[in-house]
Amino acid sequence: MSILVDENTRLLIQGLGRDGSFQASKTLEYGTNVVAAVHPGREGTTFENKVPYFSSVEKAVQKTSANTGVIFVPAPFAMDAIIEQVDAGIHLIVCITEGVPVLDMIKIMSYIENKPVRLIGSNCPGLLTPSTKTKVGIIPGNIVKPGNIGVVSRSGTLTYEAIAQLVQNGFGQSTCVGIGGDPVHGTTFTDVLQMFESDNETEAIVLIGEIGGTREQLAAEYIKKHVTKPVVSYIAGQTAPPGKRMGHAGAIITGKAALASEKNTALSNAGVHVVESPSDIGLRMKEVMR
Amino acid sequence: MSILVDENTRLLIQGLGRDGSFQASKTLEYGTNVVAAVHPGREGTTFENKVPYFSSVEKAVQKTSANTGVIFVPAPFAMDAIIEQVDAGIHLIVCITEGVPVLDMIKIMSYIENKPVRLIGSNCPGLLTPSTKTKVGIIPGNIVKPGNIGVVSRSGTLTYEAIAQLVQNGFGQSTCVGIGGDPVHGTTFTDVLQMFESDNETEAIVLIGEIGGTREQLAAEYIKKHVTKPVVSYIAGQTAPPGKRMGHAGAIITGKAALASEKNTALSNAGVHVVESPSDIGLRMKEVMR
Amino acid sequence: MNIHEYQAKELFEKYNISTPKGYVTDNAEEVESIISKLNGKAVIKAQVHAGGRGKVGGVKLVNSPDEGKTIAKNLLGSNLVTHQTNKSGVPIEKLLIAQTLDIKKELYVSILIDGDLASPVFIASTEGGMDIEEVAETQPEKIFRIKCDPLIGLTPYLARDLSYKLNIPESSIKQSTNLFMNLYKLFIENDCSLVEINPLIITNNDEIIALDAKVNIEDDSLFRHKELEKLYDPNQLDPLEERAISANLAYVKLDGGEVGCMVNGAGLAMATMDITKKAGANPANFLDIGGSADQNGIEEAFKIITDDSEVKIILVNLFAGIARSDVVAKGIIKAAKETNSSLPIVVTMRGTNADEGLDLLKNSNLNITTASDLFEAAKFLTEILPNLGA
Amino acid sequence: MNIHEYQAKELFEKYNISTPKGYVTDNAEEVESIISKLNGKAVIKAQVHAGGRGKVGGVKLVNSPDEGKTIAKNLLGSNLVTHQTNKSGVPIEKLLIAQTLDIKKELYVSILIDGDLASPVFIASTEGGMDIEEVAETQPEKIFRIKCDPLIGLTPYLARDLSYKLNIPESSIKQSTNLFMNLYKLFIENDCSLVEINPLIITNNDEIIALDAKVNIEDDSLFRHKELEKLYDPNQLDPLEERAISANLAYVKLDGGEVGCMVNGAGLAMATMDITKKAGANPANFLDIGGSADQNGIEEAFKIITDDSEVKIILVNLFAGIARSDVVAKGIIKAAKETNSSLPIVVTMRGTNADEGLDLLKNSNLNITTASDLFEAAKFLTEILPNLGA
Repeated sequence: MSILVDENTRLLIQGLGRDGSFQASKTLEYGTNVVAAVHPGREGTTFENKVPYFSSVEKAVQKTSANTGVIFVPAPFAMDAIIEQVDAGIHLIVCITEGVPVLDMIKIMSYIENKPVRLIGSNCPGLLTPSTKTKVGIIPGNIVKPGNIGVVSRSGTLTYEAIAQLVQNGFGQSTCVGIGGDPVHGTTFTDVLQMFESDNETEAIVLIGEIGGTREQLAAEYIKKHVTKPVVSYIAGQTAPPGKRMGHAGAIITGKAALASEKNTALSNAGVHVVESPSDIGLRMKEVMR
Repeated sequence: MSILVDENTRLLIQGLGRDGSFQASKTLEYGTNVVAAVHPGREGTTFENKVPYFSSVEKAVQKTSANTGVIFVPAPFAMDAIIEQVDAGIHLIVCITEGVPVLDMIKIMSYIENKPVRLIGSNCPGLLTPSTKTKVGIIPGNIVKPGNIGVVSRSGTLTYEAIAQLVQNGFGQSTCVGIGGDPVHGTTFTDVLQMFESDNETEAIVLIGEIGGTREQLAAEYIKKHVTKPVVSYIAGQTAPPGKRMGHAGAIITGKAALASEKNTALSNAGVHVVESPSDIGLRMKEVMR
Repeated sequence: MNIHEYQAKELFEKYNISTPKGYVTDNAEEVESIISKLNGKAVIKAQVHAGGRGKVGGVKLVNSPDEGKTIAKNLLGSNLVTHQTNKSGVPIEKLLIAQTLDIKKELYVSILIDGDLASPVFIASTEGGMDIEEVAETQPEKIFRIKCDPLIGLTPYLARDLSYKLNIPESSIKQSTNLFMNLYKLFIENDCSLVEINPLIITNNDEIIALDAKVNIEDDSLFRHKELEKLYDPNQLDPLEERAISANLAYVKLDGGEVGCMVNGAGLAMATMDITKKAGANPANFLDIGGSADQNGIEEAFKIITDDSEVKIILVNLFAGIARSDVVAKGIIKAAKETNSSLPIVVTMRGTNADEGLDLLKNSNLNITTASDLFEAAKFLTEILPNLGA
Repeated sequence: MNIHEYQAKELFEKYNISTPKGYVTDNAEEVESIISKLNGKAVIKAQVHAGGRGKVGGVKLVNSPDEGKTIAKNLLGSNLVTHQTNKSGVPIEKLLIAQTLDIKKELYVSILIDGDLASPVFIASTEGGMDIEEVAETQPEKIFRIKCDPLIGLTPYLARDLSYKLNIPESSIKQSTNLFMNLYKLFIENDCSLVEINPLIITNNDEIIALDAKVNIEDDSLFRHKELEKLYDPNQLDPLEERAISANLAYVKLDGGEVGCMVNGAGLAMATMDITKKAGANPANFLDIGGSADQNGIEEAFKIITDDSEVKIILVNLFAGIARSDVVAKGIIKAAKETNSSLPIVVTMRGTNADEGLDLLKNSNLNITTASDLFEAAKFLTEILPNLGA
């Protein structure tokens, strides 16, 4: 088992410009079951002689039964691509695109509210299940290893760091999920924690947070109540000066909760193994799992 | 029993201008349990020394536990009033206001889609349950009589006509519901038919339709499948020249279905007792119920 | 509310929807110079609020300024009768003189509200330039419908998909997608009840251009579109219908009827027309006086009915809820006196103050027959009508 | 993106939000005549992109044209240091000269996006003209929040309710309700990340006026707001931050740090700052080169770090996914040569082409220490730092 993606994943890739094509290649190379590519104007041709192109997601889904979609289209078109995938009945949508306007994101969140779809991102590295060679996004396939640690992270490259430390310390991963660092994102820590908790293959969890928002506190609350598996966490930005990146009035919303120290306290109180140095993630997991 | 409104109805009236105040008086006079009046700027006073005024629906609901709302505010403000009542947790909203822009109505319909609220109208006469003296809207209290016929209608004054004929022929009403004649309206024939079918007090149903749209056909389908009680129907506009009121392209949507003859055929095929003259509604019910 | 093609064209231009170069004028002399500016060839289009112009000479292709002037002279000041007008037609007061274009393909697009779906729908067809109702009936597979989410609107991907379905050439897909998005924006921002382009053309250069422009504004939204309200053209309406609009009455004139109907409520008004027909007569009109008409409104309603020379008898059907019967009766009596009308009136009055109203009518000198209900009213109608020699 | 108060004020006026009469100028001489026009009394407000102006002399009440001129001369051309700027402050290049008003009550309103709710929120308080964060902490009951539905927007009833909660006089409720609706419209139509009015005042005549105007535009939306993009004022930024923006790098200068950090990814960049701090040193900056920076971008990133005179050592932390390590290495080597930098560099490089990158760096003449991971990088930092005499 794993979460979100596995051997039943039939992946559709939307937006095969320079970056999208590069990532599509890497995805195929890793062994993922890519069934369709969507890029207007290329219908009738194939990507790398393997994947048929379609001009619309609707048609792609009809012809290939794609059930998972990953989006690489430029930011101005990301909202439209997400809605197109939702309307076409894609169940899991992963939007890698960076720089999607926040007003677009909140509209999308409202639009999908009561629909049977899960959105991950935008502005996230996506996810990967090593055991089934299923890569949906940009997490490098060569750094992961099949195993029993679930990884969930708001960060991109910091996720890779955590994965590398796990592998260095002898741990593989069940599934790695990058939920994205934007203020508004489709899938939260809590959603993923819930899935890891009920996944047989996952024995422990790494949670990588960041300053800003209160989602780590919500995760802590959830862990306290519902998560029986050990969790190791690191919150990036402990030394970031407060107010430097968030606006003045932004702080009213969350108050001190946005600070790394507050998040660490909440997680610690929930029984999470909190590390304060990013270089200790792997080591701490080793201690915990001894 | 009855449908939608009964002795548990705690009515809030919003918009007490000239017409709203007149109707509020009639509603009180009839014996309805009116618990709150909402009209900005009048908080702290009462309507007719009986009903406390509030400036907001939220506060009115907090203080009086109103569960049903009726709206008389002018058309430009109707959408806002409906949303205010939805947000305040009113379960049944009846919007009497005529001339609400259709783009406002479709937004409202989207907004309430997954919320636990029923909207009747806009541009409808509202509803009335004679047995509990509960009048929510403008159906004249002096023409109804408690009894076992459920009345559902797209029309206003034509509903009164149907009620009068029923009374003349010895029939009282369980509940009378005017769903409104605008192209977009909150509660449809089908919704009301479903309620009448499962209401113990209702033994037969009068359905008054109009030309335009395909809602009568949907009602016919529903009746065929689910309604065991006798239904008498009349469709107004049998002699209306086609295309005179509907636009050119409007006909593309429904085609011939908008015609009264098509609706009559559909209802007839569903076992409904169709009358072609509006003066036959009461008589036909008498035959049916003999 | 209907607006003229040239006004719709201006709205199109504001929303970056390409239209042919064109000029509007009410002066036949000016047509000559306009056509010269358009290189001697143009289409002259009568500006009237009615479809079906082309079939009855309201749209003319001209090949010289001189020919244009002659045709313009004939059109301006005349009335155009189409299948959508009544028999007297609508006056031609302005002409749109537009450049001619090379047409590779004609398409059809429109947006309107589907009440049953509670959504705007985008309708398009590969068969443009034709009667779209006929296409819908005979070749339904050539008509595409898109339901637009009321809160999200038309999304670009749907506009693009539609472009593909319409077989628009790849190089013009972006152009058509933008056009559809802009058309939707126009529809929403102006509270339209209909926008229609028939035909939308693809030129030989693969440009996408709106060769026609039809825009209806929803009446109920005019309060928030003061600038559009100014485009109201009363001259395009039947004079009686125009008077009804001014008096806030819902009125539709029906050709060939002899029974003037005066009713409160649209459903009851239609029912009254139905019962008239059942009684073997023809309704002359639909008239809903509404719930809040005052005595002046009632007077005007009565006068509108009696000013219709085809009316031989009047059927008043009132079931007063908000309305007051005595006020209606007073209005009828006053109007009848002022117009010296001696038409027979069959009346049924119920609801608020019905007895007072009936008393007033009975005590007037009018030719009144009162009925206690609709059934009786129909009966009386049947009895009186044969004696009128209608 | 921040814009100046006077620009925000213009935007307010476009949306019918009342502001005091005022003029903007960069000329002290002109201030005299402006104040005369304003009847000899005015408020002079330094136009800078930083809060806390008032406390450090950036806002001055003047009682005569002459006094105004003197103050304007002092302000124009100087730098203003507030608690929100770094120690060198921000240049005052323009002044807003505004009429003074009788204030009965000061309120606070703002709109921003609450990420956790995925909604715009309207925030208001009866305690205007103060530090709102302090009010939030000490008198939270005086702060009102409204969640606005992202698809429906702020509804008038919510704006009206808010007016009542703020104790706005009954006669001004309509005015404030409209103002809130207009402010929301401004926020949405311009893709703002923040609009703030502090204070929003009620005058002695019960007029509701925005005495201040703060508008931030969300950077990610600028592609659809070309006209707003023009309001970008690079002079208000730290010169290094300004260079970073031009080169598409995410960079924040931190006062008092000695370790220049160069990282790909925001989370990893923050983690790198954290590890620096843990190692007993101070990060001089946050720098995320992103995934798609080319060699030129890397060069500029390196130069920005070395142009910070406080930097004594550089920590490069790369975990290349999209980025290529060899490109990064080449950029560093070229930039270091061009700037003759001899600063020690601790490097950890992993991911795509990491070996090639490390080889290039090792074979260069730079003062490089390579670490195999973050743990080792921290260790090396701890060893090298004491020898630098920081």
